[in-house]
Amino acid sequence: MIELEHVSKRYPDGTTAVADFSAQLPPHTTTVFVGSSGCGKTTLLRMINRMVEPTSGRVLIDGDDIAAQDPVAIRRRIGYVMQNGGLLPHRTVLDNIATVPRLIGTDKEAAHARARELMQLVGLDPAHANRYPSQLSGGQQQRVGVARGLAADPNILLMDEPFGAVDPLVRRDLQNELLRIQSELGKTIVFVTHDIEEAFLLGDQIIILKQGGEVAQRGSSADILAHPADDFVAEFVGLDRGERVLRLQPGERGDVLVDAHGRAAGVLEGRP
Amino acid sequence: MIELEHVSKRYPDGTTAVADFSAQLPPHTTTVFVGSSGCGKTTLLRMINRMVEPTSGRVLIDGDDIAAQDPVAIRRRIGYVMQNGGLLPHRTVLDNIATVPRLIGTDKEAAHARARELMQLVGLDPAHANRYPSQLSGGQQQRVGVARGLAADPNILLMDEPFGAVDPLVRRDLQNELLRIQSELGKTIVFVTHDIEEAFLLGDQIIILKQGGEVAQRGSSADILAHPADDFVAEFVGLDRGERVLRLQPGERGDVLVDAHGRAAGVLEGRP
Amino acid sequence: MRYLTEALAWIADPANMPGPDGIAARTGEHLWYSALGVLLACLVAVPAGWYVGHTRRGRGLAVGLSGAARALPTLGLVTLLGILLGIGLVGPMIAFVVLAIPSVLAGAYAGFEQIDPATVDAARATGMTEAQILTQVEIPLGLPLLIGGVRSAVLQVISTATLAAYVGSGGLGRFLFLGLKTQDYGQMLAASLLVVLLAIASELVFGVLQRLLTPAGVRRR
Amino acid sequence: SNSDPLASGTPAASGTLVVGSQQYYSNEIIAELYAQSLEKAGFTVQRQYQIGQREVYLPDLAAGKIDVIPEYGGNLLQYYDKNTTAKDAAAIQSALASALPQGLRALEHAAATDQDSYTVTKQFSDQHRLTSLADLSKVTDPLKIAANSEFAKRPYGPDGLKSAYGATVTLVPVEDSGGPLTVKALKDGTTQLADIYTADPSITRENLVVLDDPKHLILPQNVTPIVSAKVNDAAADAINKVNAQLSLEDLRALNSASVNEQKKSADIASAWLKQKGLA
Amino acid sequence: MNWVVNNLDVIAERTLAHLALALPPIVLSFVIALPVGWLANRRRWLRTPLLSASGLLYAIPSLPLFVVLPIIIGTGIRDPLNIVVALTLYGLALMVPSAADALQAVDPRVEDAATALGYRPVSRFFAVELPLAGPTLLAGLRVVAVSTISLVTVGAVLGVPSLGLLFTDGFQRGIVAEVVAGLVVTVALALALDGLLVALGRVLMPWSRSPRTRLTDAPADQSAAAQGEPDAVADPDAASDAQPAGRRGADA
Ligand SMILES: Nc1ncnc2c1ncn2[C@@H]1O[C@H](COP(=O)(O)OP(=O)(O)OP(=O)(O)O)[C@@H](O)[C@H]1O
Ligand SMILES: Nc1ncnc2c1ncn2[C@@H]1O[C@H](COP(=O)(O)OP(=O)(O)OP(=O)(O)O)[C@@H](O)[C@H]1O
Ligand SMILES: [Mg+2]
Ligand SMILES: [Mg+2]
Repeated sequence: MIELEHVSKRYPDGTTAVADFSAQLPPHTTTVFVGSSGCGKTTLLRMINRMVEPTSGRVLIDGDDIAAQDPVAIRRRIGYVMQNGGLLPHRTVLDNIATVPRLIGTDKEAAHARARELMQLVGLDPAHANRYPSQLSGGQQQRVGVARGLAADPNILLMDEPFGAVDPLVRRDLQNELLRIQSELGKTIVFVTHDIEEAFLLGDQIIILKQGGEVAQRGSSADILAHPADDFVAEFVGLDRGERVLRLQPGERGDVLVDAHGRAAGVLEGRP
Repeated sequence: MIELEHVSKRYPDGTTAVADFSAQLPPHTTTVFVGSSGCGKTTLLRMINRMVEPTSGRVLIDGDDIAAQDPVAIRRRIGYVMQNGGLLPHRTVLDNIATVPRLIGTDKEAAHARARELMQLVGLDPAHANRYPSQLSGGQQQRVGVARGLAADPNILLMDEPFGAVDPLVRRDLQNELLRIQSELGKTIVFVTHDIEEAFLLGDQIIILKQGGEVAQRGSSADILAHPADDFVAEFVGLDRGERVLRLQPGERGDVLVDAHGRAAGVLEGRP
Repeated sequence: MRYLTEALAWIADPANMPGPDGIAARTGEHLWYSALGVLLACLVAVPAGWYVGHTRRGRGLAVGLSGAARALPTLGLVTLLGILLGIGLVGPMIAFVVLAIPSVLAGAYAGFEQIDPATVDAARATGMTEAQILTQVEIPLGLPLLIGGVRSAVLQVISTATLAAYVGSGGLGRFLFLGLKTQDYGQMLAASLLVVLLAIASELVFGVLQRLLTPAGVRRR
Repeated sequence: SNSDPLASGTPAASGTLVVGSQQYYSNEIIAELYAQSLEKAGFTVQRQYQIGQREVYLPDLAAGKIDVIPEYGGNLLQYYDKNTTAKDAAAIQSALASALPQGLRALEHAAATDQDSYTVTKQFSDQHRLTSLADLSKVTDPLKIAANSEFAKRPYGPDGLKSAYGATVTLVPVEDSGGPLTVKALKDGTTQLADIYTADPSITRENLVVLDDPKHLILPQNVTPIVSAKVNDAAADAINKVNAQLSLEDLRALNSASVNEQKKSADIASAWLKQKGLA
Repeated sequence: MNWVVNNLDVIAERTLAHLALALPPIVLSFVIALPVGWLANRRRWLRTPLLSASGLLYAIPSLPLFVVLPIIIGTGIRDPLNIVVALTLYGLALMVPSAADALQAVDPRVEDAATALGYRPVSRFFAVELPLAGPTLLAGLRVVAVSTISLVTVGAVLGVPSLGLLFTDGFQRGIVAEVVAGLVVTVALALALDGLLVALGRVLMPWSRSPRTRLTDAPADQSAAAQGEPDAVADPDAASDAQPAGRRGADA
């Protein structure tokens, strides 16, 4: 269980990235922070592994205040996946994945064996083991990033817009892959995105943020769609302009669900 | 009317970007090329203003083969909007927008007056007129790009993933803005994206491309959703994995439409 | 062109090769002075540059100091040190070190600065200590630019090491001054040619070195 | 531009005499003496001082871009005639007359000389009872001399010394023409001997001993003005007046005023001219 | 110190002569390097030979160049033209690679956008590529300016008047203050010119002072360090990788 208690963050230049935020992130579930650019998602995420020190408030992991713990040790215990992988360009795929095991003293052979396991888990061709990140596609790099985050078998996995930079088809693949992995491993995942679709797809709990880390609404995707807390949320999830309000339209070739703009959004199950 | 007749493009390095493509793009409507990375969208688009010369085939505008015309003159007659605005970083907003009018000899004052009009049309604060592009947000830069594309009042507007780099909320704004402008001006727009949602929203005609510029399907969004031409299209628009196949799920707080993953996609009109 | 022929003949003359005053010995001295000067500069500038690059502190100071050092005329420095220290290698060596420092310093910190901040950030987030970030990420990734800096420092020092002869030390400058003072322009040109040859050789060596020390995975092409 | 690669500058307006000097403070003072004396005699003078060494200014002189420059007899003669046999000042003066290129002539030389020398410290001189080059061969310690590199190739260099006086010295090249580095090397004991010009004020200041040269190994370097055809009799006369009074002691004093008192050449020159009644 | 006070006129005179010798090569090497750098990018096969050749120019010791060059170009040794040509050659050694890199580094997407708007190649070069290469060109020019100012002093050895005469004269007469004055004024002159160029860049290229991109946030132990740096157009050295950066002073 991760608890953020009244945390705030004011950067040295005076920007208040997060004003007063509290949340509990239940174990073995995925919590998604979603919101537009600059609302403080990354700041919040990085408080959890002490990459950012809160100006006030506390962060507890399993009841212990992490401010009292060695940041390096915390980071080694928590997986971290970021956009573009953040891979070390001068290390092979295998060595990148084995980074944390090596840091905590696992011998090279064991670390590599573990890395190979993980390559399989995230769906990477074992033949790529000795390639460098620059020799991989964006999607493959992200897989390496996920594998590296999982290498030391952390309980917690922090993911900061991990799929933000890949093209939509690949992105969908990666999202499904993550759902599968999570169903196997049951980690506590904290996921940051500004794509509401992605948030709905991946999040057990979704926290919609406004600027300054203010919580606009939290809950499951169904909760939010059925009862948006306010206009901001309605707009954010697309209910305001009728994009989520669908109606059945009989078409020449069959019925489709269309939104207020007349744009097709899908078909209703059980109908032709 | 823009006609592409059996055009193909083989780049000097041997890549065949487009094999044999034909299409008619009716005037005063928006045609969207959609497809994943590298399928030849940009290549096709740029054939229309002679930024790319087809290896074979012809491009006709209003019945005239453009190969016989001065490329510079063609480009000045056709608006072009690209990702990140493609703005000239060393020119102010006003000068950027006024570029083409100035090139075709409009005097500075008139060009600036026109630029101010356009700033209003695309929803830019007039106070930003003397800023440099780097002093604007991504969304504002895109607006400048659109304004610049429209400055010489061209009949044709080419847009190459113009909203690809901005965050989803802003993106949705820009899309709506474009819909509004188009309803006012009725240009012939050719729009490239790899986001199927965007294609469905903006396109009167949608052309889904496979690698090499092969047409997988063309038609309106409703046509495509109701009758995907093949598995590729079904997958591409998300029908295969049930993302578009919705069913009604009664929730605590009301019914929502959910997809095969149980992820909420919207609510049915007329229901609570 | 007459001088060029004379110069080549002078170099080719086997009588000029051996002995303590021969081309071989003078070239050896020249290389030794250059290597020593750059080495000493590295001892100062590499740690300083790495410090600036890693902490991003003191960059303004480093830029300012190397700008000033670069503006410092070596001729003036050598004469001043000559008056103060007398003849010998110490004065010119200080000048060579001052000459070499800006390039090495810039290479060291620019090497760190061009690393994608996300890479360092990721390394820190995976739990590397600052020392580990330095040794496992920044130093290897910054190495090509550092070598580039050392390379240009060597080039400058090789061409300037002729000044050692001004104050009684050896090196190829001995031929140069003798040629100048006795109007033997052939010999003077020959000495310059030898210096240029040394420079070409160092360029070749460093080209290879830079290639070898660029970590696989970040090599261009 | 000019077909002569070593010529440069533009000829001065007619009626003006261009006085040049070597890149040597002492030479500049002498040039200034000439210049002020010429001005006193009613000539317009343009000064171009600190012009490098012979290979730089002699071509300019020959091309008529410089009209007056103080020179030193022996070395100048050797520049034009490497194999000259002239040994004393008079012989040099007459040899110069024929050796100089067309259009140039040497005026009457001064008594002052400024020539290469084998110089030792007082202490070294006392220790080894050295006063003359002839005594050198008795010194058993290895001998080193600080001098410009071309010293090795001069007739009075180590080889010449060996054949004339039987002494062996090795050269430590220091390229400051007997300047502070050379003096420092001598004082520090880095070398036992130094080639210091006889008019150098450090000889008096540091109490150095210039070894005698009974066999006239070293060519005398009397201050000798070299002038162009534009220098008429009146001008030559003004220069000769200066030279007639310039002794070695005078030259050392002038140099000392420059080095030890850091005075400007113009001030030093006018003070001397006043003192000699030439101002 | 006394010497300085008594010789302010000498220092001023030398400074002016120094500038007169330094400015033409700075301007010339910039003007010549531009088309050469452009050509190096245009004709790929020319790039390597052009850039390596200019790199090697740099390795020629300056004193012999000053002496030998007149034989080749037919000037006198003491002719200012000789010094100007020699210093222009060194300036080119630095500026050609810098110009080539600057022009190459112009964002191809912006060039592309300009073409799509309907610029013809020549007007595109002057209206878009040249100004956008400006900041990098300026960085190169700054190195050239500083190193040329410092290199002019070598001419003094041949009797060409400049601040370098304070070195040779001070050295002969053993006046430390004179040599130090020469050093200080040369450095000050170089830095002043550098500052002037920076200011000129600010005026001519107002857009180049864009906000810096920053790390998303600060690492725990060095929080403020990444931000709020002075707007250094960057050390010229940092821009080019293996370029000989800034040759100084004399080498014989
Ligand atoms: N100038 C070029 N030279 C060689 N190959 C090229 C060139 N431009 C594009 N290609 C190749 O042609 C193919 C089609 O490129 P194009 O840019 O048209 O694709 P796209 O659909 O616009 O892709 P994206 O969505 O990534 O922009 C790709 O394989 C690409 O690598
Ligand atoms: N190191 C920093 N110093 C100063 N301000 C910062 C710093 N890092 C972030 N900020 C500011 O704090 C606010 C929140 O930043 P944060 O990166 O947490 O937002 P985000 O929600 O992750 O945005 P994005 O979606 O763009 O990644 C922004 O206004 C940002 O500009
Ligand atoms: Mg973020
Ligand atoms: Mg494209």
